[in-house]
Amino acid sequence: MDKVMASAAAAVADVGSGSTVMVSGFGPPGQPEALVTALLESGATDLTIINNNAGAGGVAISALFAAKRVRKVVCSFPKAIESTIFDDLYRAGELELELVPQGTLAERIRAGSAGIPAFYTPTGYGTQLAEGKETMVIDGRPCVLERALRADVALIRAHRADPSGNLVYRKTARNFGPIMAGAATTTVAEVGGIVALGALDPEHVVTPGALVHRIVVGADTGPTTGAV
Amino acid sequence: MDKVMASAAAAVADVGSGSTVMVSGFGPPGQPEALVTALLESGATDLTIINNNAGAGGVAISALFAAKRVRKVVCSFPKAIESTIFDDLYRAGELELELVPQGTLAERIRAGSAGIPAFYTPTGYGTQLAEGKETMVIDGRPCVLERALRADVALIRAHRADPSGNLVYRKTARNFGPIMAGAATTTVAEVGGIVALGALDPEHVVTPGALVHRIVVGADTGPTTGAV
Amino acid sequence: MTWNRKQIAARVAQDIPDGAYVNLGIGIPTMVADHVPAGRELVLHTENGMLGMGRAAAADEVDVDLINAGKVYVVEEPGASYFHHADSFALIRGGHLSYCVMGAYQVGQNGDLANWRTDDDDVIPGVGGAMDLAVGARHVFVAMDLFSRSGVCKIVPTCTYPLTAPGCVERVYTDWGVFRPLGDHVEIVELADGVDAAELRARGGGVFG
Amino acid sequence: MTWNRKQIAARVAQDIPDGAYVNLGIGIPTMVADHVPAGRELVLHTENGMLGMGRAAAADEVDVDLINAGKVYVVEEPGASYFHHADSFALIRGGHLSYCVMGAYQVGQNGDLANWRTDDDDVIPGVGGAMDLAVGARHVFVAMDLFSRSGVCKIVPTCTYPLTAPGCVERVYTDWGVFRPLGDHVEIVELADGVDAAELRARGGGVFG
Repeated sequence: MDKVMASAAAAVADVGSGSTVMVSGFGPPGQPEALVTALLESGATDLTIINNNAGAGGVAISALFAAKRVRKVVCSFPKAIESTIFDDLYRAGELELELVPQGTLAERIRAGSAGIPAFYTPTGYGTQLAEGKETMVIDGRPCVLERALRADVALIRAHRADPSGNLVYRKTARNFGPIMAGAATTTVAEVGGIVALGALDPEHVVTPGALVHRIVVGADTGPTTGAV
Repeated sequence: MDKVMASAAAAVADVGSGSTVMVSGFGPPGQPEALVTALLESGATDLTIINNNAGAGGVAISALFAAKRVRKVVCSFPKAIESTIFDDLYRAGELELELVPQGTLAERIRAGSAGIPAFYTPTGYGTQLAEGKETMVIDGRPCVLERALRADVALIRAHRADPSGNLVYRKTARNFGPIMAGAATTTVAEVGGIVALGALDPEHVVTPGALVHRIVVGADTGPTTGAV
Repeated sequence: MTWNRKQIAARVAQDIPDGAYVNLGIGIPTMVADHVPAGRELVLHTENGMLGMGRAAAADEVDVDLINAGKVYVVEEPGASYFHHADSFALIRGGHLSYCVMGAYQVGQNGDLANWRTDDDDVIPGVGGAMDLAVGARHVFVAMDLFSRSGVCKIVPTCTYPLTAPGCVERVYTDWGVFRPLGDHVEIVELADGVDAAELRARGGGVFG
Repeated sequence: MTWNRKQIAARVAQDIPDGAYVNLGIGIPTMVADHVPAGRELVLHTENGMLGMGRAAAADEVDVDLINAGKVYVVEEPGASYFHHADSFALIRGGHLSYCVMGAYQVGQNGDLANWRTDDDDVIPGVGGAMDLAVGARHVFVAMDLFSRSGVCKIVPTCTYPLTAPGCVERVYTDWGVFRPLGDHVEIVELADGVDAAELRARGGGVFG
């Protein structure tokens, strides 16, 4: 089984306009720059982007916003110190924003991959962000019902892959990659390098290959610690 | 921070009668034999045990059942080919059984550690095991509401620990350990050996030390693969 | 001539495509792994936390920490990975396994599956991961003998045993042939050579039309 | 004399016991790490997937894949670990962090916390992990200047800004001293040397009794 594709362009060629796209990353670490650049170049538009920072920290994703390819953003923190692209579009009414507490965002994505359609959390109860949501008091604690998030495609970044899609990550670049893997119909992983099947220690694999459909080689960010 | 205790007896000394106790393991791999033996020797009784197999595969946990220390079992598969202890007690009406589908059991335990008080799952809908439970149709799929499981103490088995409680596991002995860690007021890890702080690669730690309160050295089951 | 257990397993294996992620239950389903056609690669999942499970371990290969869900010592395939129980069932429930193959006590003509307890109250019930697999795997296959030891057809108009999951079974592979539950009846996909379709219909309580 | 930011951070650090797992927000909270009393060890958590976070990285120590939640390059402490975002917030929500220290726009006398948006609709709202930390950490401390730039007391009878979480704040560490929300009023735990309690009460809108 070899899931490695020749180019980022080929890996995102079937992402149509109107798609919902998960993009990993928290700040610069974990941004799949080559994949998002390819998505921009593909011309796909009217996209819904699920990403913690609405582009802060990622050069390519900011360009996607600037090119007005994004209709809606689901994120926890759209503010970017270094950029006013999001702010300008939002104020102009050209972007819809669904603001989600960061832990709820992560858990909703994890639920999407794990086949859990909804869960209760105390986070957000009694706040603006829970308005209109179902609530239940569980063991004396008021909670909010939150739905799983799924996407058409998840673009994630990892450190190394084997050809079957087993992934390992690097430091805080791990962030949303392992939970977005499998939360979309198609999961595409951009990695710093490919290793042979069997070269990853089965104990150290973070994302098993069953969750990854396509692999693309992008820039390498640094050395591997310990065994690969 | 050094969480290593002198003995298994000391690590379970405060587990009182009437406690709810999670015990890791699926078949023999992952059974914390030294801890369960110490629990038996402590004399604690009237226990509720949360364990996938109700003792199948673990010598010590079977002895706990045989000594009539268990009032209730929460598990997915109480049948043991090699033992009739559970069967005899159950038929005699001396044991209460809460049967839970294995994936729901794992997710309820994970929810207990993750602060998710309840979740919906399609598993079990329309079956005996969902009778009396709340249901909801989500995106056209009927689901059952399941509650988080928590315990007074979790007795888990890992391969190596550092003194701060970071854990790595070994092959399929990982099973319930990482999700029971943190799903109880007190988490006690039995390991095959202690390594120095800093000796575990931060990328390879499976259970971070924040989820582990006490460490005990038990038998070693085999060598470590890759970096420690 | 009805098919033997190996032939049933081989027939299942024919219908699982290259690159599939597969969970195999105990009994005939386990034997599917030994009959994968040449050139096809399946990746095996075991509920207790592994993808890339290999064959049963020889005596000198046994690792006490490496078993499958049937508690049999196994070996690793290249590209294997280990994960905890919640992640293992996230793979199942999240639809990331293409196929699971299970045994059954009864299959309804509507695809209902009953494979975790009978009506014998003397048997201690145990469900394991059957309910999760039945709702989670993208394709649920059953492999079993068509008739019970007492000669009763196990594909039934309506399951009388407690359900594992409603309407989940896509195909049933048996010693008599391959069947597909369609709701109001069961389609005969293929019969074992020399099996008598009339006898099948007569013994099938009307489910085969 | 009111306390400066370093003194506020040092006062917070005094109240966090040895062995605590701690999440520190941006601003004064971050400075708590630099004022831990000798002989005490705190393990720092950062939302973006790390326990055992160390200090800010020197120029020659920067690793492009290692930042904290404030997007500052940091280093690893011995015993560190990395995990994904859902596991990171499982630590928070599951009550496995002993303390979190955050800034605030307003704290209610009932412990309500408002620190993610004001009533200025021109500012794009962003919540980050504040709501998760406020309901999840076992002890929620706020560290801030007591008065806004325009001189308005930020400990208030009732929060007028949108809430982050109701009733979660245990203590408030400020340039004027340390305070404890008790519901119908706020207890003065300690005042900075030479601060005038009468002036504090006069400017506090009744919350300090």
